[in-house]
Amino acid sequence: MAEIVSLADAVGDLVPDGATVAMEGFTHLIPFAAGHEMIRQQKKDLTLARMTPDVIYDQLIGMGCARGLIFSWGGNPGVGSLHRFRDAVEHGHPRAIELEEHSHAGMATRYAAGASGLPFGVLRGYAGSDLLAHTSVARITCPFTGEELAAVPALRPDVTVIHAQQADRKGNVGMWGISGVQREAVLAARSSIVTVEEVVDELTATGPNHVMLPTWTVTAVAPVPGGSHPSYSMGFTTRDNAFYTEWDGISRDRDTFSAWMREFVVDTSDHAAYLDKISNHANG
Amino acid sequence: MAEIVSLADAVGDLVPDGATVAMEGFTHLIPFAAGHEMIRQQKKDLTLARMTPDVIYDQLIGMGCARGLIFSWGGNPGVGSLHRFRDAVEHGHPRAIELEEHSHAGMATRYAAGASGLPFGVLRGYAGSDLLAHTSVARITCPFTGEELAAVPALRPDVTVIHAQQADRKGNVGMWGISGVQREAVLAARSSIVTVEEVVDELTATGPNHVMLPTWTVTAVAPVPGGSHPSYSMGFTTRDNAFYTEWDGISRDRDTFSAWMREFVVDTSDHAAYLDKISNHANG
Amino acid sequence: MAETGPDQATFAPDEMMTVTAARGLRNGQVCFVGIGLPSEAANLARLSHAPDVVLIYESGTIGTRPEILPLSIGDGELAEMADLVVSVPEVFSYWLQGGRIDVGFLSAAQIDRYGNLNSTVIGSYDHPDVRLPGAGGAPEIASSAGEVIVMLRQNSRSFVESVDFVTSVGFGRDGEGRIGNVGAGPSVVITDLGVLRPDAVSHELTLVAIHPGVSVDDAVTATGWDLLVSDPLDVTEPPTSAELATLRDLQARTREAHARREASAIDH
Amino acid sequence: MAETGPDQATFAPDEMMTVTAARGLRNGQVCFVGIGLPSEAANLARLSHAPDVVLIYESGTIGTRPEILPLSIGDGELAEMADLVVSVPEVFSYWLQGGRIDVGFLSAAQIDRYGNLNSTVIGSYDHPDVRLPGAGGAPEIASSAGEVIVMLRQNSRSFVESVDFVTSVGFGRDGEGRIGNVGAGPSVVITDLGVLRPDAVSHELTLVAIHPGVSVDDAVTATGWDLLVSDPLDVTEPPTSAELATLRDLQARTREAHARREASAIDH
Repeated sequence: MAEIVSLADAVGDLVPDGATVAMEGFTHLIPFAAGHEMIRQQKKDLTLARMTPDVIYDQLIGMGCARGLIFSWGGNPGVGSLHRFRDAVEHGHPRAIELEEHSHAGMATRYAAGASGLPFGVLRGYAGSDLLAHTSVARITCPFTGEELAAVPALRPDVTVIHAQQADRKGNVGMWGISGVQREAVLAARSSIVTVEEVVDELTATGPNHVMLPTWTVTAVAPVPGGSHPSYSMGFTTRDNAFYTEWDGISRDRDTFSAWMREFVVDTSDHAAYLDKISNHANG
Repeated sequence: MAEIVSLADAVGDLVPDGATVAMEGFTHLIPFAAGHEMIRQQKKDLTLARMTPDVIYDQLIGMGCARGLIFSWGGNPGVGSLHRFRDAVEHGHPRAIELEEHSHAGMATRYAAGASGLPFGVLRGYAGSDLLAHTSVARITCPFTGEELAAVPALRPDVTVIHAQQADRKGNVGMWGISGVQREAVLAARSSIVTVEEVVDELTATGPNHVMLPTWTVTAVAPVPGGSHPSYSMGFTTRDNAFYTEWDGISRDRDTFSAWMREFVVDTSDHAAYLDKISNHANG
Repeated sequence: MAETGPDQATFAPDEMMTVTAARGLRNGQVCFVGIGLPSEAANLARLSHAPDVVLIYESGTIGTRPEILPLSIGDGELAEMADLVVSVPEVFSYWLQGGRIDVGFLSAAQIDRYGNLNSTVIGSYDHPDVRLPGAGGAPEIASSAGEVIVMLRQNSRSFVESVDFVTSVGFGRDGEGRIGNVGAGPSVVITDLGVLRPDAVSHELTLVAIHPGVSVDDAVTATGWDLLVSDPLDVTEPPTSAELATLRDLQARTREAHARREASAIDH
Repeated sequence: MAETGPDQATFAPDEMMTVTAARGLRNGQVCFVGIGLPSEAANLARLSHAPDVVLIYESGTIGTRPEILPLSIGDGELAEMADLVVSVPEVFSYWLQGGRIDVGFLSAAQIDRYGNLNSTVIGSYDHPDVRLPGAGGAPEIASSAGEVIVMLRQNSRSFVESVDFVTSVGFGRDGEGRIGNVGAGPSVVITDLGVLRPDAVSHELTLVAIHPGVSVDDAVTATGWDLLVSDPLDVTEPPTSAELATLRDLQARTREAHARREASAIDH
């Protein structure tokens, strides 16, 4: 049964230094507030798993929280590069990070294998790609046809963190819209944190592709309205595309980045304070 | 794009003698009308795939349409034996049938592998079961952990037949409630027939677990109201439990069975006529 | 039948079996349930001491709370009352194989001293005397559920020296056969005569309790192998009047509802 | 830029590229689309000659009909306008790997003469000069789509003798590398200068058409290998006024909508 707790407590209790942390959300429902809280709590040596690192991991990498990155596409969607990610890979700043790089299909298969309790998953992939030589992929032969396919190891994060639209008071989680790989990432993990826009008496299905995670599959639920900003939560917020564009400028320079992180994240007490600051900044 | 056609035409065009036919529906939405039409058209040498053969395959087997059966549980749900299935296996009447027998998990994995375009699927199963020695299962070793698991070959029917609540005029199919393995069975097949309760202008989602098959994944849609009797179509009909109980008596004796099949299926012109007869019988 | 006190009606052996099985479920456990006796026991538990037990049926209905007992594994009631409904491939991959099931309930036509279960054939596989329905979900429940509760009526046809076919593995034909299976296997076998548990070392099923009114001799006679009997041997607590009332109420509600639906099935 | 007639405005090279790519899609085809140029081209096709083209984005949005171009692969617009939305594991397993995609659209930072694509690194993998975003969905689109349409701007940085990293296989470094892949590979490469197709035998990309106003020399100079040029060489039909109007209208609608949403994102 999920406990309903504060985000600070959830991150404090469930994200030890050195953990393998998956924070999923495919453009939609990215759990930014939880990432910021990890930065506030100065988490260290995390191995960060995520199909699309996005700005959330650019921030964690730039703040030196990450030892490793397990991923499949590390760009700023619709804008360009993730400069903190690049700085870490190209120049080891603020520290070198170890990459474990896959294709999207490979990452999805790894999470699905984890959710299925299997040690590996199979896909027709990687053939002819140089990725084969640089990542955890093995060839496997079909015992019936002799075809050679790719095997990828199950991905089982210590903790998976996602953002969703709703939870009820028992901790059942409801979300809708683009659901990415979140369900698999939660089911594959040893523990999970779900930040939600609202806690309600009864879950309501109000959009396409309604997805439900029963309370007994989740460890902690934390109410964090607007917790996906600058990503979005369908039915609650829209994507802050301007922020994604501005991020290019903020993150390009190490000092500008550090100053921004200090002002908006480290020195804000919580996500509500962050949203206030962002809102004042945008209107100012 | 699916064509909207009559059931007689769909079965005539897409179910050749000797085909491997999957008719799915997990207690709910069993495509009985399509099975009856195959009997009316005297289909021969079919290899029938279905997780739970149920009364629908008892009828096809008893009428001599089947050469083989690929399955995982062959009983009359809530009642007991399938007597025509037993007569075929125990006494070769009306003809011997070849069994390819799996567990539910194995069958589900086989369909999912077919839908995924993979030649095989992997599960933790069959270990210690005598099924291993009697069916198409191979052992496969995880290249990362060394664990031994089961591999099952993809199941790719020549044609999959299902029943659903709705289609729209373009042939998009909508269903809800218990959806079993139908989506995988359709996506794994070379062609598909979907009988539906109604054809509507716009699909409406009116129950739990709404599932949608786009028109371009389906070959033929045939409107057949009540087409799942004695199974049911959530929102349209309820399960005819009395019929399932009566079937035990009808099917126990070869002659009683033949007479019933003649009266209710062979000698009725179509499914509407069958339903009329069943209804008169129940009220008479 | 046994008379159990002024407040309690007499009870049938099947009622004692169902009540005993229901007691085996703890509140909050996640339980993979089959139709028939297991479904009755699991729902009795939910309606009495374990309101938060999570019931999963292989039709993909997760966290379901049927008001009446389903007649088939795919009754509409199960879907309507469920927290969520998933596909059959998913219920076996993400939920059962995924290690999310605490307790699996199984029954069978035959069981042997090591808890191996046969629901496939009586006689040989290729030329069976009786062709049974087959495996269904049982082999992987036996493999992946945290533990397995077996329920079946105890007699010389069902409790056999050697099962004709191992459909679902208990501890293997030699008591050492759980390699390749992650769950702990059968933890208890509950019959209409008593309760058996596997020995911690040899895994051989041992009679640990008999139901009120049943003699050890009844149990030994009903068993096709030389039955180990625990000393001391417990006697099962008889059903309480509350347990019996809840069970009988559930059964009556079920009979009524199914009769009502049967009357309306054709006219829909 | 080229003047193409009294009814047509001048057009930019990127517009010529997008229009050419759009024409490559046939009505009713099922198309796996990436963000940026491919998304623009696929939606232009849908809004002009191919109204029944089925667009699938890797975010799991199937049969989507966005009224404006998405800025990210997971814009809400894509979900709201979709026939169905599925999980990311499913879009790659049941839909792409399942063999349901006729055409995959890809772009990249580098391409070589055999259509191999690099979107991973410039320089070495372990010590890159430029770390690019990486593979995303591209390797399996390259593997499983019936055919692949590649769109990228043609210059000496992008059209290279040897890609620094094969992220997504075309025909392999030696032109014979499609073993283990079921799709046919790149059928056409559309650039801002012209159109290239792989030779049927050698699989080497060959310039088969140049856009109006572009010289063969421009294309040869922009290519980092000794470019094969087909003889005779086609000249692409310039965009019609209808194509240009539809494309520019789509772009203007997109700009307006994104500006409106940006203004409201914070206050939501």
